[in-house]
Amino acid sequence: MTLVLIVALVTGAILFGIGVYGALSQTNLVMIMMGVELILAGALVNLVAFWRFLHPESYSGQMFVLVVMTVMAVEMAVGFGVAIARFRAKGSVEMEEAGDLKG
Amino acid sequence: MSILEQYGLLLALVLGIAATVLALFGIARAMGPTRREPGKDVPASSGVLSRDPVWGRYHARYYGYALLFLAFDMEMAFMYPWAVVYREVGLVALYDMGVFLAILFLGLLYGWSQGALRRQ
Amino acid sequence: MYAQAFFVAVFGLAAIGFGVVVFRTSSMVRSALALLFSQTAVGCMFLAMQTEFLGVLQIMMMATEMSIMAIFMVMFMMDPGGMGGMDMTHQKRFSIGAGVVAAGVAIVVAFWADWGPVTAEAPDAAMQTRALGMELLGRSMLIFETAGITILTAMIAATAVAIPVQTTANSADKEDTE
Amino acid sequence: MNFVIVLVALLGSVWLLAVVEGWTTTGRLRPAAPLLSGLAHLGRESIVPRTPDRVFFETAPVLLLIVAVLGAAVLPLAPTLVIADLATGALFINAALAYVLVALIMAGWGPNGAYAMIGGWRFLGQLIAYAMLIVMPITAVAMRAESLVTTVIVGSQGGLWNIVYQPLGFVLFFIAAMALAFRAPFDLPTAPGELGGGVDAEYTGVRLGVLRLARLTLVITLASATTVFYLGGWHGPLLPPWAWSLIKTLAVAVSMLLAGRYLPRIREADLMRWCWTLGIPLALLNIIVVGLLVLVVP
Amino acid sequence: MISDPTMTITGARQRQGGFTVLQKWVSRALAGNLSCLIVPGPEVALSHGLDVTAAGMRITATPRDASVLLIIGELSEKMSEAVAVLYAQMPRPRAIVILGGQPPSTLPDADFSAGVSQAGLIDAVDWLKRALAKGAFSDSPEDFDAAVLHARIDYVCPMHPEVVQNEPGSCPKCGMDLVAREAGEPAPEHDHDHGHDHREHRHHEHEHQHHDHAQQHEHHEQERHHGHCHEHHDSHEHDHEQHEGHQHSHENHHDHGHKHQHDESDGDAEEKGSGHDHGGHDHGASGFMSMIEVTKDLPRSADGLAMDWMEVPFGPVFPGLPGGLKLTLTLDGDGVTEGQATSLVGMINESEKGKEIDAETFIERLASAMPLASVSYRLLACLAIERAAGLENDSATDQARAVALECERIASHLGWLAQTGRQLGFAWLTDRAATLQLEIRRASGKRLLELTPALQALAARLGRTPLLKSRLKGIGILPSGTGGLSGPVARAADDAGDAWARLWQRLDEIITSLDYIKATGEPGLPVLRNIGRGSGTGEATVETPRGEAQLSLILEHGQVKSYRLDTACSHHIGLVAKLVEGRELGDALVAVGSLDLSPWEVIS
Repeated sequence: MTLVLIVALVTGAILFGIGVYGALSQTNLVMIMMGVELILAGALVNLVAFWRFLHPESYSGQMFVLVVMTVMAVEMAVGFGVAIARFRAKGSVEMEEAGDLKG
Repeated sequence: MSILEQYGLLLALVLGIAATVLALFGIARAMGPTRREPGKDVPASSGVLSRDPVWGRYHARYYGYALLFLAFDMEMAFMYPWAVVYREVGLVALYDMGVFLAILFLGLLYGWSQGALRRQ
Repeated sequence: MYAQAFFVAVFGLAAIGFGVVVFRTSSMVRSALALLFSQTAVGCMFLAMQTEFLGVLQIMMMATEMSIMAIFMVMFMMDPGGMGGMDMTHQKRFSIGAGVVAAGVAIVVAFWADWGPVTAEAPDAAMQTRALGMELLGRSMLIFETAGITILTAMIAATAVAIPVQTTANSADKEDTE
Repeated sequence: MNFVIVLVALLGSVWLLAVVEGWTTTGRLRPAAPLLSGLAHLGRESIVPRTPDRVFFETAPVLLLIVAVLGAAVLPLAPTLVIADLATGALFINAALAYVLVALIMAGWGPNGAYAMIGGWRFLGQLIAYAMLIVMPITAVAMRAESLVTTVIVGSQGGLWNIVYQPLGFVLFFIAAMALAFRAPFDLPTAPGELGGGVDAEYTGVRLGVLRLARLTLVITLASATTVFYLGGWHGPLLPPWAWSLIKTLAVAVSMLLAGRYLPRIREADLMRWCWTLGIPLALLNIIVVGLLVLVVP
Repeated sequence: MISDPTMTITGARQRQGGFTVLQKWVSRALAGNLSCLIVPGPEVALSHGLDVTAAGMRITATPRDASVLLIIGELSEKMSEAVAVLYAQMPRPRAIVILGGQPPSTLPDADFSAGVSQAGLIDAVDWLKRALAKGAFSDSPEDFDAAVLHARIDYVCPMHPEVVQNEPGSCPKCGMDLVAREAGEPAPEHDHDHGHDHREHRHHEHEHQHHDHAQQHEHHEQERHHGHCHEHHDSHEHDHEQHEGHQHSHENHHDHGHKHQHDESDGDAEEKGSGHDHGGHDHGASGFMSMIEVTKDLPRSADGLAMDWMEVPFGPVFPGLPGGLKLTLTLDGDGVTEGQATSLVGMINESEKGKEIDAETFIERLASAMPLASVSYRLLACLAIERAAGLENDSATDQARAVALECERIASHLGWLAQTGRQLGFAWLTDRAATLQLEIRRASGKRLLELTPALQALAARLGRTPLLKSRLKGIGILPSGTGGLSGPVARAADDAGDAWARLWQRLDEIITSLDYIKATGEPGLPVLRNIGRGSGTGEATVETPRGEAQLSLILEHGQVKSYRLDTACSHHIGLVAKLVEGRELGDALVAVGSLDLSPWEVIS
């Protein structure tokens, strides 16, 4: 059974890595959010694997997954809100052009 | 039937349909090739040969709804497990969910008042 | 058990594959839908790990959320069709490095850590939903209500930021005058 | 065995629905017409538009068919006659049908044509409108049944069908189901009069055939879901359970088909506004009413 | 079965292998599933009294779903071009049927032609069924090719928009490979060509950026460029999948650039070139492009977002609009920012200089040029000529003619209802109105009055239909002080002036006309009275179903020397731009539809 756990954890880790790459390399706000979504997906895989193979008796693990999903949705809603506002103001959501945000 | 076997069955269903459709495509191909002719593969636009690419930045005018939907949609992640144990727990459950839904509904009302619920 | 590991691995590979496509394709809709299918594959992994409720939920939520992501991509990316083949990345080498390091560390930890005894039998799927419901109304009630507050905050924040103040100019639509 | 029976029942229902559809449009009852029409689709050329997103273009009809059948796979015809009796069946059908949107976005974006693309994005707006009205009434159904298992949900309606128990939920679900099946009057993504076919516009030959099959299957799946959630599924006197399920499913499917004939297409702005400012409050009200009923009536 | 060589349709599908059993079945299925695209439109079929569904064909909305191209009547030159495009987009096997009129020069020979009559239509269907059962597949079908299907290809430099050549090569200024681009239809500087303009604009801005920040960005640029090349190699998956489509586009270029020669080596060379183009037209140039620069000068919508607007044609053969009307809308998402309507079938108001037309011929010509209101224009021509010849009014004839005019008004309004039903996806309305219209065409005089309850029931039913009011109310409100209106549009303007008011105006007029017919008597088709060899000038005005039409002409010795026609639709078509602006796409189309424009009656 440890095999399945390891497989899941490795998958989660790779998804996390891809997400990190995406969040750092993309120049566009919306693309960066996709990276963040992947990072969270990696986290979700790990959480579910931990719950299933280590603590199936305690449902706080599943609850945590629900919270992470909520975070994903909330992040998207706010992120897109900001993207719309920036696009309206500047005509762009490219981070390189967001000099005013860097302070 | 174990739960994993059921998933297997669903997976088999997916693959089966895909295979069936592929077989249909194969039969259709056996009927004959699609002749390449000028103008045939230009997307149909009612008699005008419109060759402009259309993949541009599309203005979705429902983005106000979309933003609220993204957040509001999460509500059902909590509602389904709640619904299953609702009768068991009783009035407390109704109260809990009532508070939760009231909070969400507030957000909806705010969005509504600010004009998110309209075509932008 | 090997079957389970096999399916977890297959869907894991699918998730990774689609995840890679997300940042490799120049078409923005493809990118968004690749993310969608990556998340779907993650949901399928949950199912393979006998976490039915969360798996189905993941499969369902991500379909709509990532589709909405697709439309926002199309709205705000310079060349959503990817017809120009533009490169939209920066600090590529650094990012690859960071990604590899992050994944590597996590993998190393996954292999080296002593995970202790591993449970073979998962709780019954129907039981899981019930237990989650009980958790929701019991111990984690505050978390649940806090999630509600978070969602409320997000709704208010998103609306306040994104929706322009109503003026006569943009309320010319028919439904607003009614 | 169940597998085969359910699929045959599904195909049979689709065939009957196609016959009825032909009857209403041409005025002639021709039982062989759907088969002939399918053969004819095989015989026509399948054109791929130039500079398409080929993957999207090819996948969309297949995906639509797959999700429609997957949705039907968790819906019972009789107490044991179901392909997969999942513990989260009621949620699973939502999950499967959420991919209708994905298929339509693919079909819209794929051909690189204006009508199709507008149609695809329009359907996203349509989903944002109807999605909550599918999800929330099902919650109320699950509250009564204390389960997400579809067979248990049908079992819970032995005494009183949900259409009587929660009529408001039924109305909302029925309307939302029609919107999900994108049949008239909710055919915004394919509207011939507004978009010249919309997402259907670029499909020809065998692909169009698969697409049409998928759309009819989708109607049957949704009708079947309505039956399971609100019309007491297999419950009924005299006839065997599976017969009742099929009869109810077909009746709902035909009524969905006919409703579109007698109504003009809804405006997208109206659809979204009504769903959010009227539909969602009503759905919440439905949940509260059912919540009280469940506690009061044992 | 041995296929009869004479029974092969021109649009047959290429056969693979022998005539297998499956192909035989499929052919039969094809013969049993005729779906037709009607040109100019189903409303013309109805006004000629043709019942296509009863004849055994399904009416389709798009060429993609059609197997039969049904052409009714004469087509103008522009319509012939549109028909060629539609025919090219139909999947094989496809057939052409022409009812009345000459075959358009742009199309191959018709598979079947007959006069405009239901019998002819039924013959055509019979023939098609036999022909498709035997000749749906052919070993060597001929390709369909027409001049309109080719676009001219320009080769432009991605960096220097001013460099435009008609052959591939490299840019004289920077040495980059030129990139293929389809030129706009008539001239290279085609204003409506949004997509291309836009691309050029981008490059231009890009260049701008270079000058401003060249120093800072130089280094970055290099790095990115490398990254990008690499990316491109890896993303070849995309290209492979598109191989088929791509090769075709190459063929297109090829056909055009060189005069239709299929030389293998030449093709190969070209393929490389176009492959490059395909991978990314501005591939080589793309470094850092500022999105701010790109969106800076774009027009903004009311909500302040600058999106790509696209120009989309609706028509000339669009199911939601009368055939021959071409509505070009600039869309911002699914909202209309501007739009204009043109008629491709309208009459031209120039009588040929020095060419006199016989009075009878003139009447026939005018009537056949207006298929949607032929009686009205026949009457108009008769009146004008009779007045020119100095004939006195004859009250009996006048009455009979007036009744005929009212009959046509009812039929025409029903035709509009059917068209509206088609536009709104309201199948019942389309079927009902079309049936009633056909019955009215067949019924004469008092028989027509038997239809009164049915027509009243139709109106009552529309009043009760849910969603219809919300669909039409408030759509297409005329701007205040709009002049030049006539007909139902003008009469409804006193009310709310929206699509809903126009619907009820037309329904009321149907009932009023019925009352008039009831009170008056039998209709008499307008026939020219004996004018001898009269001369003079005459002017007549007739209230056609769509508004006032005015004809003034000069008659010399029984010959029409010159004429001048003025119709309501010529004025109404100018309203389109105002009605669609800022509307949602569906609403804009409803607004245009509610005007009941007959493109035939637009005089240019």
